[in-house]
Amino acid sequence: MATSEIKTNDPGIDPATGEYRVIAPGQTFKSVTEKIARIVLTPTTPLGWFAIFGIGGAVATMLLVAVVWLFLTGVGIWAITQPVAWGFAIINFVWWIGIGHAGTLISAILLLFKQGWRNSINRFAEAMTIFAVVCAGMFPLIHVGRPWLGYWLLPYPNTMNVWPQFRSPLLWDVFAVSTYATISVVFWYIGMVPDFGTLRDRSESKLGQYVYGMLSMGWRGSVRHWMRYETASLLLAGLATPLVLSVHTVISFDFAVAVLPGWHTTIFPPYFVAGAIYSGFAMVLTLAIPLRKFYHLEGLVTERHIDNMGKVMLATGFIVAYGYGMEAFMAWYSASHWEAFMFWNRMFGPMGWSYWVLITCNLAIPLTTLWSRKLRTSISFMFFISIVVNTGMWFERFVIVVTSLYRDFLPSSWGTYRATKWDYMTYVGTLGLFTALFLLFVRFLPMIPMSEIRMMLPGAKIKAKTAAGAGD
Amino acid sequence: MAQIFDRSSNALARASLVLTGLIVIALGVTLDQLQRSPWVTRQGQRPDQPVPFSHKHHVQGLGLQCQYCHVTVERSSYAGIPPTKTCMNCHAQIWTNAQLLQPVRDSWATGRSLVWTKVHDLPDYVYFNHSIHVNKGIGCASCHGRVDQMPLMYAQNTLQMEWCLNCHRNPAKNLRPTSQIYNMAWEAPAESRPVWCTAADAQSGAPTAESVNCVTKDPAGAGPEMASLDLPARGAAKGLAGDVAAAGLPAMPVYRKFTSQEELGLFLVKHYKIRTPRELSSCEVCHR
Amino acid sequence: MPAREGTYGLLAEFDTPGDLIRAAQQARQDGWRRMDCYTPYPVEEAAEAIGFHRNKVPLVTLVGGLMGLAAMFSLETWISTLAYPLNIAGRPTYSWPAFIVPAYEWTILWAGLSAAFGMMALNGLPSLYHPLFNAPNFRDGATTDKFFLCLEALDPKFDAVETKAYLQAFQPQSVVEVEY
Amino acid sequence: MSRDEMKATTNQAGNAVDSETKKADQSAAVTPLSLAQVRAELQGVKGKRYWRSVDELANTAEFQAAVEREFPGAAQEWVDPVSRRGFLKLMSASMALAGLAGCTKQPDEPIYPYVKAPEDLVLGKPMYFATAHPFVTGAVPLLVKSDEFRPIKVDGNPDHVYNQGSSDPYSQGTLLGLYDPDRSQHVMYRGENREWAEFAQALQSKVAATRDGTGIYFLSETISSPTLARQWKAVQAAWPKAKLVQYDPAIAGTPAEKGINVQYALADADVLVSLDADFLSSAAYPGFHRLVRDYAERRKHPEDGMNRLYAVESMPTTTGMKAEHRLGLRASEIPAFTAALAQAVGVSGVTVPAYAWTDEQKKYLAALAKDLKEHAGRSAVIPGLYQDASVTALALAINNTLGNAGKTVFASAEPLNPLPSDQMAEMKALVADMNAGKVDWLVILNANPIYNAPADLGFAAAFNKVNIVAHLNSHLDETGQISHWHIPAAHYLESWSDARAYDGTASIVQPMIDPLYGGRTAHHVLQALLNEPMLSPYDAVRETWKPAIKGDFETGWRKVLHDGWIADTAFVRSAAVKVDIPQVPAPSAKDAMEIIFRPDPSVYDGRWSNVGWLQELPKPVTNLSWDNAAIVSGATLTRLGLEEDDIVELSVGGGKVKAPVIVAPGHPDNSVTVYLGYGREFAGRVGSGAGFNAYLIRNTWAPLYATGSLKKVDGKWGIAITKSHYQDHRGARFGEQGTGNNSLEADEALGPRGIIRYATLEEFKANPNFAHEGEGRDTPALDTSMFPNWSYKDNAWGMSIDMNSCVGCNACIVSCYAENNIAVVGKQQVRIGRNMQWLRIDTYFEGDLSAPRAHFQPMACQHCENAPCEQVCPVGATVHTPEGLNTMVYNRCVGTRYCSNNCPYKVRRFNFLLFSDFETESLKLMRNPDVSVRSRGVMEKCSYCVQRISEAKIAADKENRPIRDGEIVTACQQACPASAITFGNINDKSSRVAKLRAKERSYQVLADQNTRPRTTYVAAVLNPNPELQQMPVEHAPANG
Repeated sequence: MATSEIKTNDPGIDPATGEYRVIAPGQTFKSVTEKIARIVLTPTTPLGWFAIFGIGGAVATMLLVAVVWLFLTGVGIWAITQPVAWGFAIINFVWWIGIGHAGTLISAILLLFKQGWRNSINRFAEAMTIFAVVCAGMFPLIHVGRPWLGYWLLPYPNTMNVWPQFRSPLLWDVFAVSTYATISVVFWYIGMVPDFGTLRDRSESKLGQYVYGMLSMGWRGSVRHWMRYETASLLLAGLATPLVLSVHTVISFDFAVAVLPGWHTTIFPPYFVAGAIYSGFAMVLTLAIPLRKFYHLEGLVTERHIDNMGKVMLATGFIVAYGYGMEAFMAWYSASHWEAFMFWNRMFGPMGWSYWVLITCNLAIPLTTLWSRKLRTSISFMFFISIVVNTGMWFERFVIVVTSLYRDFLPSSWGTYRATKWDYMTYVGTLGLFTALFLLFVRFLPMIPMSEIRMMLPGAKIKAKTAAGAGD
Repeated sequence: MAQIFDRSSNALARASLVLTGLIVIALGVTLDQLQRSPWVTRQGQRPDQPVPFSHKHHVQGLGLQCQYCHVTVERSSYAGIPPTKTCMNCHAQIWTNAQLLQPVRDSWATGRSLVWTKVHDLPDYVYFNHSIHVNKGIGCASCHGRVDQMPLMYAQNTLQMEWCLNCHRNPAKNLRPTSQIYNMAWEAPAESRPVWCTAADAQSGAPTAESVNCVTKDPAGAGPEMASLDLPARGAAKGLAGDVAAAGLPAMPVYRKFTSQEELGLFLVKHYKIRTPRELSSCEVCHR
Repeated sequence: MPAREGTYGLLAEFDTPGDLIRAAQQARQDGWRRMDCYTPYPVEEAAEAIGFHRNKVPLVTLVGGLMGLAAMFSLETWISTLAYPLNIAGRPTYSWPAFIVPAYEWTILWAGLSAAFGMMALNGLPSLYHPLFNAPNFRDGATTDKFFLCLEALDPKFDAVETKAYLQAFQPQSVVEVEY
Repeated sequence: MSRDEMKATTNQAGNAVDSETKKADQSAAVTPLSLAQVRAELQGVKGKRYWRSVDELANTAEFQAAVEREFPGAAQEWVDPVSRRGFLKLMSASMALAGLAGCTKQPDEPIYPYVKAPEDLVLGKPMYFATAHPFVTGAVPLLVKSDEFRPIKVDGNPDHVYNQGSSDPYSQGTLLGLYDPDRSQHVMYRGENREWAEFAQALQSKVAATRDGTGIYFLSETISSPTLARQWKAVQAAWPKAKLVQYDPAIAGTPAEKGINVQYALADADVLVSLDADFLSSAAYPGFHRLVRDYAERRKHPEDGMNRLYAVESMPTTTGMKAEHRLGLRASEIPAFTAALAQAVGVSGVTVPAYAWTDEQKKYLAALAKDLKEHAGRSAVIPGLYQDASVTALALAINNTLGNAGKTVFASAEPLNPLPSDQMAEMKALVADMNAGKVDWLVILNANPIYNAPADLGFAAAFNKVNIVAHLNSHLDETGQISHWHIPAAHYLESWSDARAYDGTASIVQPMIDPLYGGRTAHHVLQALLNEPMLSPYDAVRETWKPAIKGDFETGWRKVLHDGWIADTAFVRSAAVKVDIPQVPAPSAKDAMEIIFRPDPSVYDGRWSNVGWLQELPKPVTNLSWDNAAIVSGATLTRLGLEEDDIVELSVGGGKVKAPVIVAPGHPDNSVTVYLGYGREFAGRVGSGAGFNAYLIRNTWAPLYATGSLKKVDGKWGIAITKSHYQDHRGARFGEQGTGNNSLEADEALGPRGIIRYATLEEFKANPNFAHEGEGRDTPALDTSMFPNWSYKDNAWGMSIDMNSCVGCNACIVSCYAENNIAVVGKQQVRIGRNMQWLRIDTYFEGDLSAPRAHFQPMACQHCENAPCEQVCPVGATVHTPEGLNTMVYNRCVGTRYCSNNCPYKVRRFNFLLFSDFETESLKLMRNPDVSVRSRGVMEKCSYCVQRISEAKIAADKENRPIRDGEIVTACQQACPASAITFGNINDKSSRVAKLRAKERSYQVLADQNTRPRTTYVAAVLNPNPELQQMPVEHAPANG
């Protein structure tokens, strides 16, 4: 879509090349390099950074306290009970993983589709992925009754001659999430290698040169290297795409494979993936908007980026809406009493409120407003929307996990679920952890891929030929 | 601008990459070995005991029967640790003032137990039953080793789950005639030492052994010497005394000759009605 | 690598990719083989100019992926049917549909790792020390905004004086001699 | 502490939500106890001394206060036995983590062999001894399983003609009572440790000094032991002026105190009428075991006819809920109703008080009378224990008139308890004497009057006027706290005695274990005053029965001990005696608020307050656990503008007490039921502070029911109800028209979900296959799966539960507790739904909640062949065995809880915290050695008693034979008085369970999920009287 339907007198068009302009004019190789490298190499750290990092760190410490107490006393400190044996832990797990997905999507899928505009945001989108996976991956480990035996989920030769049980979706999770984490980290690191080279060469301090030199592995920009590098990136992107789709599919299996009405649904895989991207882009916005302001990167992360992300959210939002619709439809069409009751209870049962929160945040507000380009390009509004959608997506998981469990097959064992302070501490704690990690990232790593930005500058044009996008 | 790194750094960098890989592998291998090591399993270790009791001396030297001390081995899940009384049966007369036996005499005098340290210690969630093993043709030595050659008791085997399964998945390779259960020196049949067995039609309700009878001398020869005669016939051990009874049957039954453990094992599996490996390796067999 | 002495090659610095490519093409036509271009971002034309077209990374990746697939699927099958067959929920021991998922994940995992490490290996990274870094102007520009062409001493046509003149002909910003 | 303070705290006793009072209350309750115990228990305790002392420390007020300063949130948790160990839990949790560091290496384990091994002991093989549980409504003959001479399981004596192996929650619970760590452990005089001999000395010299026993009073629980009675008579002879007062709050003022012993042969009765007689729910009703068995017998084969039960009752009980036709009346209306009934069936000389019966009630009466007359001689009218004396008399009269006497109803010549008396009158007299200063020595035998004496007597005040009070009881209870002498009583499993079952058959109570804390019995006390003071209870008991045992005494005695009873000692049963009908009291005004007192179905009169199993047991019908409550009808609740869990103040006469209010469907309006036995302050770590003390409003002038008042006070109580039948779960059923006042659960369960299936006798005859027709009742064919079916070769274990027989008495649950080492989790955990019972009795209230019919469904692991739980376990901790057990491997479980989520029956239980008690020494003795004690973070569930299966398999394999049908009996099956549970091999077509499964009536719960449960249920068949409108609407297909 990048080079197609050129409209003249569109401010978004670069008259020189007739390309959609995703970077403000007047940037040169040196200027962008300067701008981005300075953030990392400057010896002075802005006070604001310390402020936010302090808050994030404090909240993360709360997480630490919660987890220590958890290990000492047991998962009973949470609200989980009979019949709702899964609670916040799993909700947060799914939520965080979902958020991670947008990062991979931006860096991989948009790379495959040669979406040039991705370049400015893909690096910290990927970072977001990794930190989200860190937060997510924590939950399955700590939510089990005997965390110190977690390694039993790995197939390793042991003196008991017993092995994991490969029919269990939880075991699939183990492989999906670990693969996802590994590939994301590799992809992220490989992407940064040339920039490390730049930082090595621009760093004044001996330590900086030394560290970035190590990280860059002696990158020197040989075109041979570049070609292999590009192939590898493309392949990784090509692999990450099915991966990211599979990961949330597998996570949706945790529910879809169960017999529980409200879980046992074939619509889950697509609907989970779409939901993941939906919330992921929301999170990217939540991060990008303050960042570009704070580091004056408006020239690199332009309104056009925000606008595009708005469009993606609109699209995925509608897929999600379709998912909700199908659930309701099937509840009626299946003529199964289990489904019908489950859905009635989901909407009007004692916990019906959560369903309506979800509908409001995920459908009512965003899907009505995101149509307008004016709103899509209004920074403050998009920030607001991103928060709303993230809330909505959290509640989606709450609805799926809790309202399906608390009233299932045998009415005699119907129960309820009331979160404890420990539940909240653990959840909020991960937000703090995420923030802290992310701030470390923006301080010490190039948050925007310089080499890829360079390719988009006018200077990179050789004669009439273009080197638009990252791919070619 | 000059080099940051010295020439050697390239080699160093690559080496360290390889090394990291190797270390990870080595670590894995070490842990895998560690979990099987005596440090964890206590295999072969001789804990300090109040009295340096020698099975070698009592079994090999004096020819005491296993059940003289471990009386309930055929009836109960526990083989039974002998009460001080059992020691005093003899040691009231002999070695009455041996220093080594002071703790025994103290225990006898004070009525306080001798506190031994468990050598074959299974986790609490494992429910092992001696009687069924002994009644179905697993000899003491199969698990405990040549106790008659152990001056101080130690665990011959790891007693880890994989070790148990090893046999539960293929009992045939360890089965022996019930008449040979307590025979420490029993060795699998071979050309040099064949075994002759006969199986009457198993009468339901009767102990396994009564339907099967095995001898180590050719029964065709002059009057088969029953292997079971090696044992003192004791009413208590019905299952084993059974052999004698079976031998006393009027019509001399047909004996089959075995020269290898495989054949014998399969024969015994059939006639002792040993459950299938699938059943024997089912979780609830040992864990409740 | 064994410490070499003498000249590694001659390094010409250009301001635009265009100049670099022209020079590189010319040099190749003139029969230069041991040469390389250094750019702050991938410039495919430059690669073509010095005759670098295909690379082995895809093959490595494919092989890696297939290995992952085979490894995990066979592991699952072995565990469930041979190692410790158990009746799980009345399902058959060989529940292949369930085995697909982990096998799929491992395919991707192994392929991804092969791609990344394969690329590094083929590029001969890490090489923290490289003669080019001795060139005073190289690190200043190669990773920022300058484009370099290096004709290496190992090339039979190389001659310290003539080659320098040859490069000057392309009007580079500068031509410097690079020591090992 | 003085009485006044105790009263002060009592008023808020058990208000768990209000942590402040709780704290005061708790500390008050515990401090003296623990001080005594720390000293006592730390003596001669081997090992773990430190932990023990910490455990004790945890009971002291100071420590609790400290903790509450630390974590205010924990304050209310502090009343929980589990949370009480919170500190230790932390410790062991950190150990667990430390253990992780230590890898899988386990510490050295010592062996303590015997010095001289007992002759008959085979380690690892349990032994069984016959004895009896002496109980005020008749002893329960027992067969006790003993491991290394430690009793570890109590069950009915299978050979005994009375209970034929069945038991009840009380008897099952007594096992934990024996090992209760809070039992008093030392003879004490004014708080100082003394020896028994000193007490005996003091008593003897005192009595001797009086010459004729003047001023010597004995206050005892109802004496049920013939030997004790004999000993008392001897004492009386020796010291004529000594007085004996018997007081048992649960039977004081009822016919039982007079020992009235009417026996029923329900097996021969077609029509049963219960006049407020709750004979199906607990051993509190005399003859419970026998009655339930005979009742159930006549319901197992509807095809060959079945009985019909009418219940007229003043509060919803399992009896009423099982009845074909139930009529809820206020307690005071029942005598009048009975009179009316008597008149209707033609009893002469009955004066019926005038009363405005509603049409429904009139209709019911007419139909009932008609039905009775039609079944003259084949019916039985059973009077309530907690009803006016006239009801008992009238019931007898009705039975006489109908000619049931001698056919289905028999009166025995002898009284059940050897020393019948009017307990309320005796208590009055005693208190009078105490106030008059006539009482010099008061010897209290196994009674706790300070706690449970009638409120109007002012017993506590009189108490201080007594010169010396000696108190013999198992705990240092409310009375013990302020008595001068305290003697720890031996448990019945620790001592020799004797008792009579309800049919009169005498059993010898023989000790299973030496007294853990050197306890004594009433036998010792009385014997101390006789010629041979040192004569042991053993000899005393032998002496009593010398005449009864024929032939050589020693041989006979051995036989008696072996069998568990003395042959031919049953009471002589005569056709019913002539009765003279007393004045029938008129009902109280319709708008008067009646308060009904009943002993608690779990802790009875409070004697089992400290038995965690019984405290946690959901009470029948209400499913309330850990508390008693003011139980009212929904209408009354609304009328008073209350909500469930609100706190109300009940007042009768001068007494007042605060109680939580809950609704029991079907409770009569303007009437409140309160259970006795709660609000203990010195019960121990479990019982102290649970519930409220209803004795404070119970008076001598109205011990059974009284008119009082009820008013709302502020606050919520925080009750723990294990099932969700609350107001907020009622309402119109989704998608259909509902009355708005029926239970959504029941509408779902009986309707489209097909969980409960039943039909009337006519419908059943018309369509025997009713259980498999209609919505939600189809069972998928075996070939529905895309996978081949797993085949089960020789053994395939299965269970069948007869819904028609189950009376929901809870015996199975307590039995399961004991057999499977199930943990008690405490009130706070139950409140959030974490109770660990493997077996629960689901109760569904069908139809209008003001007059419902309840269905009781025992629900445990169904051992599905396609078990959803197994497939989702990532580590294979729950798998299927070749015999079709769904087995749970605790030591493999990592605790993902996915299995629980995926279990359609929600029968899995998870150790969210460290629920099992690994610290308390005495409890370790009680544990079943064949079952792992589950630690924190592990899932558990019903295993079909796999340990018993394995035992039987080994025995069978050794003998080289198949397992016989009935050789394996699960714990629940063993306890069930209705023998509603059958277990066995479903592959063996001749086995009882296979036959039951083959019945058309048997169905699988949630069969449409294709889980293929191994547990099947036999659908109930009801036998309603066509003349009475079928209430409530039937759900059988015949009715659409």
